[in-house]
Amino acid sequence: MLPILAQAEIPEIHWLPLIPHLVMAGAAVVLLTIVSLVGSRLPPWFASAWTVAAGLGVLATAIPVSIRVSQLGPHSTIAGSIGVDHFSVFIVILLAGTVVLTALIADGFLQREGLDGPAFYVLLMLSAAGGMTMAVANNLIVLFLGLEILSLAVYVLVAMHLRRAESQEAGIKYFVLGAFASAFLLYGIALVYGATGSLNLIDIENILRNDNLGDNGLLLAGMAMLLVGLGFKVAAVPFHAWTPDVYQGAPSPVVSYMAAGVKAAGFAALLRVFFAGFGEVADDWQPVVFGLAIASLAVGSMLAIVQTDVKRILAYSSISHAGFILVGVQAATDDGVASVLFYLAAYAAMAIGSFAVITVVSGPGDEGTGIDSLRGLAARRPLLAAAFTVLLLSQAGIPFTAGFWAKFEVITAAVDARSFWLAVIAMLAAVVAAFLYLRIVVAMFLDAPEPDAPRLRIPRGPAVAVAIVVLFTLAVGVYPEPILDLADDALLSLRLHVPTH
Amino acid sequence: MDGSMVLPVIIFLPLVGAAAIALIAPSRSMVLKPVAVATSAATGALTLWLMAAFEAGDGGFQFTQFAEWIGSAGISWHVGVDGISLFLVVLTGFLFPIAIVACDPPHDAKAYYIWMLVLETGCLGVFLALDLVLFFLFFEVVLIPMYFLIGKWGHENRKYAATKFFLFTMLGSALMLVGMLALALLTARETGGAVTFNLVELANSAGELPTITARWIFLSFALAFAVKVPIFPVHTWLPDAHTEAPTAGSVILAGVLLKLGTYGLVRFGLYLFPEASRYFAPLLFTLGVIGILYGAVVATMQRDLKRLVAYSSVAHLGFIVLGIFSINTEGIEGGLLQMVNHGLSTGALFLLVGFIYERRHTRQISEMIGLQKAAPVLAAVFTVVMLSSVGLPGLNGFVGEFLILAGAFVAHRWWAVVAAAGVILAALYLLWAYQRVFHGTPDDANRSMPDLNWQEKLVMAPLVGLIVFLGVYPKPVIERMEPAVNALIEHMEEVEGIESPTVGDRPEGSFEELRELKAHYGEEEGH
Amino acid sequence: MVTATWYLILAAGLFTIGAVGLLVRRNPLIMFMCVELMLNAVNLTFITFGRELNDIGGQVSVFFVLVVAAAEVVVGLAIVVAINRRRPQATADDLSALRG
Amino acid sequence: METAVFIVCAAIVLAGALGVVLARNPVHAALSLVGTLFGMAVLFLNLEAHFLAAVQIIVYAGAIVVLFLFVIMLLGVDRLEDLSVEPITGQRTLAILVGLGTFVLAVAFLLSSSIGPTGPKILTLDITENFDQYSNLRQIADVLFTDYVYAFEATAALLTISVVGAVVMSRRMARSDEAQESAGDD
Amino acid sequence: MSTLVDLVWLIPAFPLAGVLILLALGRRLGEPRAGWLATAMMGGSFVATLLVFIGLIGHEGDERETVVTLFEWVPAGKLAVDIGFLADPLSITMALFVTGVGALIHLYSIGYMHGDEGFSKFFIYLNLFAFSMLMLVLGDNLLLTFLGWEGVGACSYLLISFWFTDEANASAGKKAFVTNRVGDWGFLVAMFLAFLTFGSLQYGEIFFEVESHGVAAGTASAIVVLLLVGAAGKSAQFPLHIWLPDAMAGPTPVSALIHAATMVTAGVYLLTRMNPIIAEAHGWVPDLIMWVGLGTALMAATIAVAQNDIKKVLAYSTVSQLGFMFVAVGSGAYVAAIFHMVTHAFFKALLFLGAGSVIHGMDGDQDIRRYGGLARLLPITSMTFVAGWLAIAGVPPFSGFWSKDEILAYAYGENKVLWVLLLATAILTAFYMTRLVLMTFFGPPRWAEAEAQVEAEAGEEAEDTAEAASEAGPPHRHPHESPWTMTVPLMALAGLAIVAGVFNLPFTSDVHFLGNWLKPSLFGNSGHLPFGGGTQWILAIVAIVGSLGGVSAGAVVYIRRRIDPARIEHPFLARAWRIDETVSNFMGGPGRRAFERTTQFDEQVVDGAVDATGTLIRRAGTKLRVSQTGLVRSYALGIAIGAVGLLAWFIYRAGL
Repeated sequence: MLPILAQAEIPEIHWLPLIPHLVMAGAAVVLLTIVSLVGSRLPPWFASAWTVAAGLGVLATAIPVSIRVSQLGPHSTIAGSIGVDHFSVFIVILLAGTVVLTALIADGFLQREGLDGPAFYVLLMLSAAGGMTMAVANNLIVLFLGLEILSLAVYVLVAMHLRRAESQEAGIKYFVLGAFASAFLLYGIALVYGATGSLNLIDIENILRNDNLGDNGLLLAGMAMLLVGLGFKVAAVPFHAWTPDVYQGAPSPVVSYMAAGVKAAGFAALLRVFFAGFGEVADDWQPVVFGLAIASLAVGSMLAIVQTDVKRILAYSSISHAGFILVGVQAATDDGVASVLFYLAAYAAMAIGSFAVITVVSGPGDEGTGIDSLRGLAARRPLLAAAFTVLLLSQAGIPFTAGFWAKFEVITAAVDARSFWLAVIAMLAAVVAAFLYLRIVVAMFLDAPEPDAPRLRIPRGPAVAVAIVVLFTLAVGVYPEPILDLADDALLSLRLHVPTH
Repeated sequence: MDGSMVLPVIIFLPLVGAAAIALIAPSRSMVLKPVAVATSAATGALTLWLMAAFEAGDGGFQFTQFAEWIGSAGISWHVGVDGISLFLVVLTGFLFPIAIVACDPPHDAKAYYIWMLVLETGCLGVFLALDLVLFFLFFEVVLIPMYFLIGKWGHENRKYAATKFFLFTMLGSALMLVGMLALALLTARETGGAVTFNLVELANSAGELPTITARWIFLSFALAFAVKVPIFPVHTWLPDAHTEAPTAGSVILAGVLLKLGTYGLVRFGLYLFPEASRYFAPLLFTLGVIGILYGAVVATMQRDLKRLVAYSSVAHLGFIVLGIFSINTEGIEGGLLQMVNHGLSTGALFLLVGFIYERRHTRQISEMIGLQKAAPVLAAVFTVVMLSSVGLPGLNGFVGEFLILAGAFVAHRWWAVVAAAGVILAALYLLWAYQRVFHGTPDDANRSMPDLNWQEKLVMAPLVGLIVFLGVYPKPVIERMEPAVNALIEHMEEVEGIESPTVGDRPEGSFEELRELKAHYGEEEGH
Repeated sequence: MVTATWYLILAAGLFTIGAVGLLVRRNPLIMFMCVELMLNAVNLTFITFGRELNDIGGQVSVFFVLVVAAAEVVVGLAIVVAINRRRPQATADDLSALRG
Repeated sequence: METAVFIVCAAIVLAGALGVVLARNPVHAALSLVGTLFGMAVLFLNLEAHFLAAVQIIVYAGAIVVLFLFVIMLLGVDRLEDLSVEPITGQRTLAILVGLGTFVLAVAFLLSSSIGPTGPKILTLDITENFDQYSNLRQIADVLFTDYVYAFEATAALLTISVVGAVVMSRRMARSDEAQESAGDD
Repeated sequence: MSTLVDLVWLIPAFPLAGVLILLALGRRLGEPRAGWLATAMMGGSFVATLLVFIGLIGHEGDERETVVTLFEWVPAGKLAVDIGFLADPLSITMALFVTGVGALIHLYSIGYMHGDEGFSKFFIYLNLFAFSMLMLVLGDNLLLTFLGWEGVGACSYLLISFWFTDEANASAGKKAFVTNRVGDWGFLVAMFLAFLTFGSLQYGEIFFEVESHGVAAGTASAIVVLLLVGAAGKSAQFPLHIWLPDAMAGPTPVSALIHAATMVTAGVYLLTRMNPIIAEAHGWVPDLIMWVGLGTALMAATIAVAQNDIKKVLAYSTVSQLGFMFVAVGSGAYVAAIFHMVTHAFFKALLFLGAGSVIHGMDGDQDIRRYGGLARLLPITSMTFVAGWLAIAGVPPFSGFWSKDEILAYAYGENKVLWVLLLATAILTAFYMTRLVLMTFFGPPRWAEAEAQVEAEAGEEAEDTAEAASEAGPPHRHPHESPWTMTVPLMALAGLAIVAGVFNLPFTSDVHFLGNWLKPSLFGNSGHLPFGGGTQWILAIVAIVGSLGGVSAGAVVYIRRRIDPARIEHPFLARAWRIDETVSNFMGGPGRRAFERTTQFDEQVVDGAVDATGTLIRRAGTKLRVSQTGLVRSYALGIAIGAVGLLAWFIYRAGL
């Protein structure tokens, strides 16, 4: 037996890069354990605080990883299945931040709605761990697993508001469609495996570089199927249809996590697979992404302006944003990747903040999400309205907000890749989308409040979260350099990896 | 004061004021206006100091300040002033205190003053920025305060007007952003240097881009500025915005904001794209002429006094575009001068219309009659301002208009001939409106309208004074503009390698020499 | 001798049937089953490729897919159970309050 | 031999699949699914994936389908579905067209392409070379605990989620008027 | 260098000072001090002009041109325009009678405007007008002339609509300004062309350039024609004359000063000033000026025959006399033109002021059909008016005879047909002026019984009499003579109207004072009579006979009543050849419709397109919204279709 055992080489494992993941998943499991042991004796804020701590812990542990990457350069571990680079660190930080902020938002919300607190945070953290896995996955199966971890948790989170029929409807819709799309994704993985003989993106990239597989039918079909699956996750048209329904039905804090975290993880996966893995055959997939981007921009913007529910509006606008980000993906350059990352960070802030405001405004039962409920908010809660306005303007891409630089970077990437018309269309769609942000602003500032509007209570958690994202949005708006540098450093090129296998 | 710090101070002083106002407790609302006035007045004083300290003979940028901002993207904090922007800055510094003093908001005073001051920062930033992205940021951010000013303190149809204003303008600048990036990136590619958005550096490599590319990029810029100016046929946001805006908003909109577009055409159109500017000059020229006539014709038929003034802006701005795209010293100087003049006279007109509105609560011309009887001082001021707007020599409007037309005549004479017909129409619509509003016997509703009070007189006095002064002695303005304009034209000629058509040198002769020449006539006369 | 292509075509057919089934059936449970069909089709594809490539990776993938399928079903059925508590016998078409 | 097995199993698989899609009774559908899964398991054997064939039976047929049946019984959702009506206009036609499209395109891709790279292959573990020495189970285990160890560990998270999810979703929510107290005592 | 000439800047400075002082203190000064101040300023200006005149005389003949530059006005690029004054015989001649006549009319106004609530404002405007007029005359470049040109236009506007509460006055003011602007367009374009051609707008530099380098005949022709457009606007030549009769809505001193003596002659001045360019133009250009002048003169004379408003008669007569001056300019008789301008300034100002005095005495009634027999009641007015009548009718030795005769002589030298028509115009002039004088001052008084008749006709001739009817006072009137402030100017002007002929006697070149004086300004471009003294004598006699014939004809019709006046006063003439109506109908009809269409175009097409874009996007959104059915299976279908689409695209991409 010994020789057989010797056959099985244990691959080298760098633990450091995995610590953030372990912290996140571990925190979830520990929380679960604590809750089952101590249960009701815990104060109501405990789970939330725990999650915030876990998120901060991830942020803290991401720093040494980042330093390691700076020292060693991008590399991979565990037989090349885990990529350790600034790209993944960026996404990890982003996801951790999202978790922290979502936990803050959820605190008051769960108490208000009487929902099962600890389970929410456990699922949230596990989902984020899945997202992080997607960000680091250099292996298609790992990526798929990460995606499923992320998604399954979110399915439950979406459906968990048991008193709201909409919540469960959203849950089942998201689940059915998600499973359907996963099947396509998986089929795509299988076809790529068949074409290249490997599931490892490093290997695939090498193979594609050395062999001319650009016209291999299996590869092409695989890419198509992968795009379906990942396009679904990032809500690109025509795989977007779930988005408005789910965003509207899901509990508001969950939506903030979905808009920020899930989208970021989806794009991270998209970039890893297509830019890093299939970079050699970019000519093949660029036109498709081009088409998806235009469709998303157009449909997202046009449908958003005819909505009356704020969550729906923002859902459609998130589709439009996805289109914008796809513009950066389409460039298929390092600048494009950087622009996508920057956009994701900026969008995460705006989306979390926006849904935090909606969480607060929607009131008991999470029902008041119509645009009417925002009427005259400026008179009732000026600071909240001002904060929301900043976030909306950021979404519209107005200068001195993070959103402006996000669009700036994406358009830069597109122009640099000579996709002038795509850039033009994207900007035109941004103008159309601006209309809907203005509609919300109009409702808040220019309309009179309903005479019987109840006094809004703003819990501390969401208030802190909103304050953080608004400050972030404005700070980045004025001085985007640090985040830009981070995004620029987050090079995603498998060629630089030194597979330890 | 350290020379290089004066521009940032000018730009951000209003913002500081806005912050200060934001911190004022609601219980002390009576100090809001004094703080706003003081801030804007201080800014105005600084701009005056700037004008005084400005080196008149220097055609380059002065008081420049440069700092790396976003190094990775080639974006810098780069501000400076030259003869082209100087007077727009001064105009901004001048009009804001006037607009703030003149009109009190009916509600939400705090937010109102904050937005006004933020707007001032934005406008000053636009005129002083020497980095394309910095310019764009200010150019775009100006929308926000203006949007709120129209939307919150405007008239009945304000939401529609504000949204239209916002989206229309944003549409233009959206494309400009693409063009701007294309310019920087493609230029960097052509020259092999790093990407930069520095205006001067880009202008110096202006000839490097392929002609067709430069033309496309120019078009994207031109569209953005055309919307802002506005040039026919993208002008329709303007009547709505002007009409619905509160008085101070209209004043600033007409006085300063429209100049962002024309200024952009000079600074970022001609300077960066000499060849494309000349290539498209006939197009813009034609649109300018159409704007002059069209704006006047449509203004004639307006029933709303404010709307009429708004359309008159379309006509006036048509003149400015005409001057700019004459691409000669006279035309551009005329255009620049006319920017200032239009700011003064149309700003004053909007103030006056606002005063009337405050008294009569209507803007409908048909509801007003014989106001001159009720308010002779108002009527007298209105007359002066109106004649300035008509372009009466001796008042400011004429000098600019004449230079523009003279320049335009040198460049494309038939267009200038047609455009000159605009002076007829200008008289027609303004005088007709004046006749309907001020002449005639007042009815009961109009008889008891009060005349200007001392505060309003105080506000109008400097405007009227400047209107007359600039009509009689525009030299201080022109002589500061001229070196910069000449430098611009030289730059364009250098890049293109051609000489622009111009007028022959001024003849050396005079009556003295003429006498010698014609001495023989006297002899001939004998028989 | 059956070539790999046959297996792959069979898998494609199965995948198609699963997909069409999901599109035409209204009972959420049967829709889940259709997803299972699709996953099975993928599994068959993986194993076929693995054999053709002489690589164990395909089989390992199938292993993970099995786990995922199981987890998915648990979650999916839990949601269905929760919905049924509120609205017994609800079909997929009945759940269309969110639209537009 | 292999051909015969393939044909039979393929028939079973397809028939089962069609049964799932066409059965009006969900219980029948579940049983058809079992048929497909069995056929599939045999095909796995045919493809020398012994371990997976076993897992297929145990996990799929044994656990998943039972779960399905359990839920069907629990909820009493065994009512017959009327398949003659399609409430959504054009859904069925389009579905069949899309199905045909997918199938035809997939087959076209499959037939037109070679499997694997043209250059040297990168193998996780060579099946044939080691077949004699190792069992299939062993091979999978080798890879699972080395190269795929991270993925393997990740499945733990997956399962945790499904457990937590099931618990969360199956919690009986108190009526809204009892919401306050139920939130307190949990 | 005489320092006297350098005082030229004082000439406009006085009235400007008047404006500023009155602006600051006008209301406090009140009546009549404001008027006295203004008048004093005009007097000072006149004195300054005299000083400059004396200074100029002190120069050698050819050196009577001095440019005094105050400061740079518009130094932009190649364009360099100064605020500078040109003192030469032409400008000083103009300035002399502008300030002289102006001072008299200011004085007159003190009486005339007595009791008006806008008293001080009126004098502000008058002084401002005088300032502008002097800028026009004295400016050393086209642009400064244009400044004055527009300034007088604006003052004219302000003064015509002085009594603004009446819609008619307001309309007339606007009409005057806008019509003038049409002419200004020509002036503007002429300036651009001049600037482009010569690189300067300064007269001296332009003329130097013309002399030294010459100018293409085509360019010169274009400049002159464009200037002619401008001149026609300001000097009320066909077809831009329509504003002048309406301008009579203003106070009468305004009509005298602006719309008879000074402003309307600006066109003649401008063309005279630009004589070196006219000399370079094609031959048809002077002919054009001539024929425009002739047509206007004849047409206006025929119209004047049928007018019943005393000021309208004088207005059309002014138009007609300006036509004479244009004929003179066109035939190269610049001296004759200026000569006639001066004499006309005297007698027409006199006539207007006289008319004002009559109107003043008649409490505002302007209809001559309700006058009659006023000679006894208004002795000074009637005597001075008669002097003016004889002057304009061309009866020797009154001034009008000399100037008109000179024009006729040049016309004869130019073209015989022209001469015949011009002579006919002169005869008509004598005729209608006789009619005016006879109906006003002689015959039986009609101001009481005419009332009823006028009211009956009111419907038919509403336009003509509306003003009169509305201002008609009580039925029993007591016409009275005006105060001395009004009669003194009348007498002064009467004296000038009688003797002004001596300025330019035709007998020998030594007594051809004006001709000799103006020579330096004309650069030898003056025309010469192609015939000798004998022919001149014959022509003079024919002219005298014609004038007397016209006077007699008037007497025959309006005293002896041999011919029914109604046959002469044809409605077509009374309605001014329907030109005004045609223009109004066009402006009110197709013109207005075109404007309305454009506005509709703006609202519906241009703005409509913008709104339509918004609607379109919104509608597309609504349509697309249908796809969001809420049915999970539809969504799945969407995904599946997307998948098939992607597969298909890749198939296409792979070329399979």
